[in-house]
Amino acid sequence: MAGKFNSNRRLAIAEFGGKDVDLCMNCGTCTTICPLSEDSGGGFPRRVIRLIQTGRESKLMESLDPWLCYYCGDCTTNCPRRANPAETMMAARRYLTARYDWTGLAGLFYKSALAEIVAILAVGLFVTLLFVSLHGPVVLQRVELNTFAPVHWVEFGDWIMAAVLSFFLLTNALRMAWWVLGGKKMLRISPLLYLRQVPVFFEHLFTQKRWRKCGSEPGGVRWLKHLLLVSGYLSMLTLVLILLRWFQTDKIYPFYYPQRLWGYYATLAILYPTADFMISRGRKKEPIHLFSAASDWIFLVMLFLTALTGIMVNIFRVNGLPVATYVIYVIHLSIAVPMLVVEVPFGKWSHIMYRPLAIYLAGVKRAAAPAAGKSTGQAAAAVAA
Amino acid sequence: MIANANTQRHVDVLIIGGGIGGLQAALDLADQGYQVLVVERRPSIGGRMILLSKVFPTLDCASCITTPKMAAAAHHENIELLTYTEVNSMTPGPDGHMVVLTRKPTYVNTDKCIGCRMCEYACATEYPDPLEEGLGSARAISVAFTNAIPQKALLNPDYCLACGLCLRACPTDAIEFDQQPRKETIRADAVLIASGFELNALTLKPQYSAAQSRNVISPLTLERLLAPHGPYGRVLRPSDGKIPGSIAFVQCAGSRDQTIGVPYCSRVCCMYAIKQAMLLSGALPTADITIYYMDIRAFGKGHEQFYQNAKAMGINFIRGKVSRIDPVDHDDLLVHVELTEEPENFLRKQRHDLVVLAQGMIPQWNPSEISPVRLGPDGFVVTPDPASPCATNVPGIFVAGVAAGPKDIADSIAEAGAAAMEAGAYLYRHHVADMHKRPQTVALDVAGNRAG
Amino acid sequence: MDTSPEKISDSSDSGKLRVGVYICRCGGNISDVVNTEHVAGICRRIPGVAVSKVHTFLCSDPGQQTISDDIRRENLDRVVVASCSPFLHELTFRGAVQRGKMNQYLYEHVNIREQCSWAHKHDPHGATAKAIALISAAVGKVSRSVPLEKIRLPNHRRALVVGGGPAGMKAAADLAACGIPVLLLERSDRLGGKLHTLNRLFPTADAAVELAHKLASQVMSHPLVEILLKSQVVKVSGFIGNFEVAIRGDFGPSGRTTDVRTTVGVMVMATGYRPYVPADGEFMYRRHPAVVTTVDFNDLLTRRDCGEGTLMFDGRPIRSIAFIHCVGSRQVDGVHTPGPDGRLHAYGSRVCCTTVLHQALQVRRRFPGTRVYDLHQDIRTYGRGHEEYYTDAARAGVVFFRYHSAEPPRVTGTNGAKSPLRVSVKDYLSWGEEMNMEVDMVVLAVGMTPGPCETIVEQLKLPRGEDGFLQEIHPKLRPVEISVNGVLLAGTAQAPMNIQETLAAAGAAAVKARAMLSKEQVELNPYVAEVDTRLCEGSGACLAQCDYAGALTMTQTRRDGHAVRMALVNPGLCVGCGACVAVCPTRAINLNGWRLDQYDAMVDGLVRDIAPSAVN
Amino acid sequence: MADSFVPKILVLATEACAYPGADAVGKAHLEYGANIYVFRVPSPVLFPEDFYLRGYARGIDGILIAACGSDCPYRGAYDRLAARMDRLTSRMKVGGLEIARLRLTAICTVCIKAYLKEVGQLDEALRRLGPVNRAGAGRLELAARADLRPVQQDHAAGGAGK
Repeated sequence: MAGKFNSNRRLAIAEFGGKDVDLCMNCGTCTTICPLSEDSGGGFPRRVIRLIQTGRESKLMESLDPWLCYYCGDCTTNCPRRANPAETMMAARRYLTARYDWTGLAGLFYKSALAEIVAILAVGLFVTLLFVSLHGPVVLQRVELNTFAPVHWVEFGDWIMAAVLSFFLLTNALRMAWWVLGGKKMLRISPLLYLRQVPVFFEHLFTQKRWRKCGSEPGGVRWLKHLLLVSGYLSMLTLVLILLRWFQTDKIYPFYYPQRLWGYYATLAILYPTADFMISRGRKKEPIHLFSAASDWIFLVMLFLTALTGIMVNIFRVNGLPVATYVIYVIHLSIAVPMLVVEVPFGKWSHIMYRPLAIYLAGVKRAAAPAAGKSTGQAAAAVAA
Repeated sequence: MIANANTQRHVDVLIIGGGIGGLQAALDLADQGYQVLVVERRPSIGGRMILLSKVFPTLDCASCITTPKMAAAAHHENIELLTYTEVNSMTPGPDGHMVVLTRKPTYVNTDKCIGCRMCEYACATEYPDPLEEGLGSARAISVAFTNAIPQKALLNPDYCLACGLCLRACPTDAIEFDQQPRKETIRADAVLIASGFELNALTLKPQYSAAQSRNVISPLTLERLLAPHGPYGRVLRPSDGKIPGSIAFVQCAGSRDQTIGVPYCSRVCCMYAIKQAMLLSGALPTADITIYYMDIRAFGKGHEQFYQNAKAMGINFIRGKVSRIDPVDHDDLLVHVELTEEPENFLRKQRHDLVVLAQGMIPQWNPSEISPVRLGPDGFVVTPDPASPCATNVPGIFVAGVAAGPKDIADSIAEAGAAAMEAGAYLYRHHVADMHKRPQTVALDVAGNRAG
Repeated sequence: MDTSPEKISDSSDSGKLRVGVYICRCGGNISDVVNTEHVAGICRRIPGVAVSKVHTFLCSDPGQQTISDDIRRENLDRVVVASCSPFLHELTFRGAVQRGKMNQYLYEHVNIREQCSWAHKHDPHGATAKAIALISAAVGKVSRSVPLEKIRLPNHRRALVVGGGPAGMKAAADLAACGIPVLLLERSDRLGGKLHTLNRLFPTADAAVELAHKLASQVMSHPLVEILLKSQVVKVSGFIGNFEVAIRGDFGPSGRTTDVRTTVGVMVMATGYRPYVPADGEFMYRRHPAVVTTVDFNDLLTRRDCGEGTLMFDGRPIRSIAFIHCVGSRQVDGVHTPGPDGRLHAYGSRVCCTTVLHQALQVRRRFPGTRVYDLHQDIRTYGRGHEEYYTDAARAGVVFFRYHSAEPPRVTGTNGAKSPLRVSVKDYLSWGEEMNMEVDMVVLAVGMTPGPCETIVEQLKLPRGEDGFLQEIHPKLRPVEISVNGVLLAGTAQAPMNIQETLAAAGAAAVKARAMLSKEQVELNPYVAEVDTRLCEGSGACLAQCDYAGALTMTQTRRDGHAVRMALVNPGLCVGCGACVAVCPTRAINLNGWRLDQYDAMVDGLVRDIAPSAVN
Repeated sequence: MADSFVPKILVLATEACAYPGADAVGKAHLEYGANIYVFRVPSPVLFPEDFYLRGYARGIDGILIAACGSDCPYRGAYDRLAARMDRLTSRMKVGGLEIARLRLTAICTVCIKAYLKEVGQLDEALRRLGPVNRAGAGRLELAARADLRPVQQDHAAGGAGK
């Protein structure tokens, strides 16, 4: 029961951006100023910080708290020692992402921006080369994208990519669940309990609704922006993974046609928030924007460029510029694919799954052990609210 | 108008501040035979201490132990007191320090006033008494407080209606409506800064809602509530006069907090909170009293025992820094705190009737604006020589008490003595030694070998 | 006219006295309620009253002049003024009386403003009657007053400073700087005291040795300071201005141990502190070589062989250190066992928190590979610049654990594991969980215990507090004075404190010493006990009541040719509380200025029926 | 009869605390009976038991000892005073003198309310009791005075025996 302090090892949280964690004097200001902590059982940020300070990795691995924080920065604003608890929580998420990931790539990318960039470039180059060598006939009279890149081939690639992504994501998610639910103990939990909590996962995946309570800014503007981004992102995923055949056509529909409208919406819903976030990070006005790791920038830039090149494909296509369309299409995929392959399972994008999953697991855990609902430092309270 | 050189007065030491530190230094210097002038900006000497209820850890009545010091200073043949006087400038020169003072008009001729308070009783205008932290009221013309020194009336022009009632009441015709501020230049061989502290604003942290609730109070307000001669004569909370059943002390509310620019420890708050909690539990035996703290800094002599006694009395000590205080219905307050030592149920929103914020100590006066005296980044005067803990960077200017960093009364008193010693040695070295006062060296009657 | 005070005090017949009574109107403050003219009229009837006058402002110059003039003109030998509170003008009128060439102690002050006219505004008759009664009482008292003089004792204008540490050196340097000869005594063979055991001083990081040298050179270079090393007080007696001291030491031309005697006017106790020595086995102290105190550790950090880059101790690299706070401080009954002196160290030692953080920070900065754990109860970095050590130590990666006094950390051996020691603590920052850490070294933050000064304490009966440190008169307002007049406390002899505080306390002690030595004679207020040698029967009852050692003694003397035992007051030591007065069977002992027969006379004066029941 | 009786009350007020406390009442212009007389004393510890009894014998109806309590500037004085009061009250009890005529309290320099309460309560009690039995008090005074002698041996043995 007693947590063993590992005196021979310190958690390498600093490598993930948690540079000020040692400064914390455990006063508890952050925990009580946090708008979400209470609903989540109150374990963060202070208790997460304490686990890190005392190097208790297993307890940290067990903890869902880092995922329940949406980084409003109120704790950092109020910290009397400027120990930057919000950034520590961010670093904890990066750390956990790295630990969930069995490939070790996530950790590598977080610790080394260079590695991440190299990986992105490599995948991008691979995609480019793939197109250079395998593209279809180049029709120059008019834009025939489906001839240059036949939709069923692209779709096939999509599916392969989706399968690979899902494999990594799901195995990592399983590892997360394994730690959080106490290893083999997770097997003893009734499948019914797992099933019953599934709606919670999707609810939070789509709405991120807990975030609305986060932060002192009025009306949850950041939450709205983030929601916009998520909707854009999910729209785009739906369009390219499920509806690609409908989406990637050579026929130019009228402006009001749903296919075009949805595409424009998705593009804008990605471009506006990412641009906004980049500007904020550049300005460094709010505490949450003071500390931007390379991974934060890469993620934003990639997403922005994906959307930008996507819309450019559409613009060139609509205006009947075949070569430009084909070239930008290749560029688009050379950005989008590495973004998906590198960022979704191993990078910042993974939080889109870990967050709702954490809430889901918290629900499962609580349902499985109602008596342990108040267990130490754990976010097993009513998060489904 | 600045007086010219031939109207200058000369004193050996000019002491800025007539609080307990300044008075102690004045007494120590005067006992050595030096002529001392004490300049105090308030209407009475006695500083903060005279307004306290009791002092830790002896629980002595503050007034009872301060009054004799005040009286001793007032009656000392070598001490002159200038109350209600501000210091305008302080210039070191070859003949000592030129200190320009402004004597603020009291509108009462202090030579004629006999402190009988006839004017005060006749006066028809009242205003919130700043010495009672605004809880009581003062007349527009009044003697500052019961045991003020000097016992002279003072007219507050902001509230005076010039109705003339006091003029008629005064038996000595002491009231002079046409008084003007007077400048005076003092040539002092040495200057001793004992300008003390003030507390940073109660509303400094908006999270603590002091602007919204009258029941979020300053510790000095609580001192007045606890004092036997306080505004209500008993402990009532300001908003509605209810007897508080539950009182919270929020420690480090203005100290050890980088977000408000006071990273240092104010040093006395732990002890006075414990003292006030003890006094409260005496005054309100059924009240629930909680002290929210990060570290209890009971470091001085007898302090630890005092702390342990308070714990034994049933005062709750909760480790955790209060992050927010929200006003709730019935003028109560909700204190948000993490019980950092508790494994379970550690998030607390505790309802209290009254909350006392341990405000931080900041310097009351900034001498660097009018003199070459250097301050540290914390705003307190710097003492660069470790061998002379009271000497500033300017030869002949010394510092004592909170002007050189937060301190309790005992430490201020000790430092006042040390500053008086250093000032005395300075004067001896620079002036007295040249004159006739050099004492006869007493022949040593021990055959000793000189070390070194 | 024979009005010699001795005669008067002997006789209850006050008919020969000429008392002047002066009643102040205080511009209406008194006369609006009290019928002052009537009072003056009635007072003339009091036996012994020669003059009874009313004045509008007695405190004014003309008012005071009236009194001075009357003393001469009317041959007054006692004066009573009825006016405001004595705290305002008692000294004023004493001055006026003195100017009339009368002994100032033959004056009596009656308060008929604060305690009469102002308190009985709606009862003028009652107030008037009360004023008469109070004046009558005062006339009764003053009739039995005798002229007093300030007590003047010979003053040996030289100070003895006991202890050559920072406090002693500072006090000696300050006194010498003001022209006071000083005898500075040090037990060891060099000045500097504990400064030699310190490394860098917080918060300025000045080198302690430099400060030691600076202070030492101040005292050594000063012609008024006589320094005696390897010497100590073996016998001391006397009182302010007149302490007889016997000093034993290795001095003099022969270099052999010699005793010398000398007399000093004041004594400054700068006897310092001793670091707490942990008991054998306390946190494995003396059971394992790598368990050391902060004193030892400080020593280690100053040694050249402590390593570069890696901290070395006993030839082994030290990769982790646990600092344990409050060793020998804040001890709790039932958890800790009292030390050899039978005392539990319940007090906090004030400086150890910052000391630990100071050392921890040095370790982290000089040896970044060494991990540091800090086990505390509260972090008490109270002083200016101290909190920064806490913050900086945290920033430098020191890991903090918080324990409760009832559950102190435990240190055990690890039997050959990589690190030799294991520290276990119930950590309240981790919600009470047990934490174990394996470390190469444990540093115990030892507190302060009182320094050696037994001889002087016993012989002068200096009071000690519960903590064993010398007990000041008042911890707030008189922190450097002790109840034995003429003895002063400098530095850690009084309580734990850091260097700056020590130097400040030493300065404060020095300034008091200088004031005491500033005059050719020690002047004391005359309000001390005095024995009437004709009445004392030597019962000794008074002695048992006296709490001030040496103030009262029994002596053998001769009276009327017989050997008798008699009480003797030492005015240099008596504080004038009067506890002795109450028990004397013959009323032989009395407090000057406040004698019992005077109080009896006041009671008689109060009940004297001179005022008609109705006035006006 | 009892209504017209005005007791004479003596307050022995310490110079350091209670006397300025009584002053503070006047400065605040709060009123109390003019039958209350204050004597300034360094410390009431100096009064023997017979002093109080003599006062009663001379017609003082009640005595309030307004001391400094724990703020007493003299070491041990307050404890000695309290012990003496115990002995005095038992002497009064035995001798049939109402112990309500004697009160011991601590008054600080600003304890206005406490002062008014103490003198008020004593005044009220004395008005109920009526004038003091002067003759009885006189007998007790003589007894107390005489008792100082045997006590003397104890002290001599205990205090100065060696």
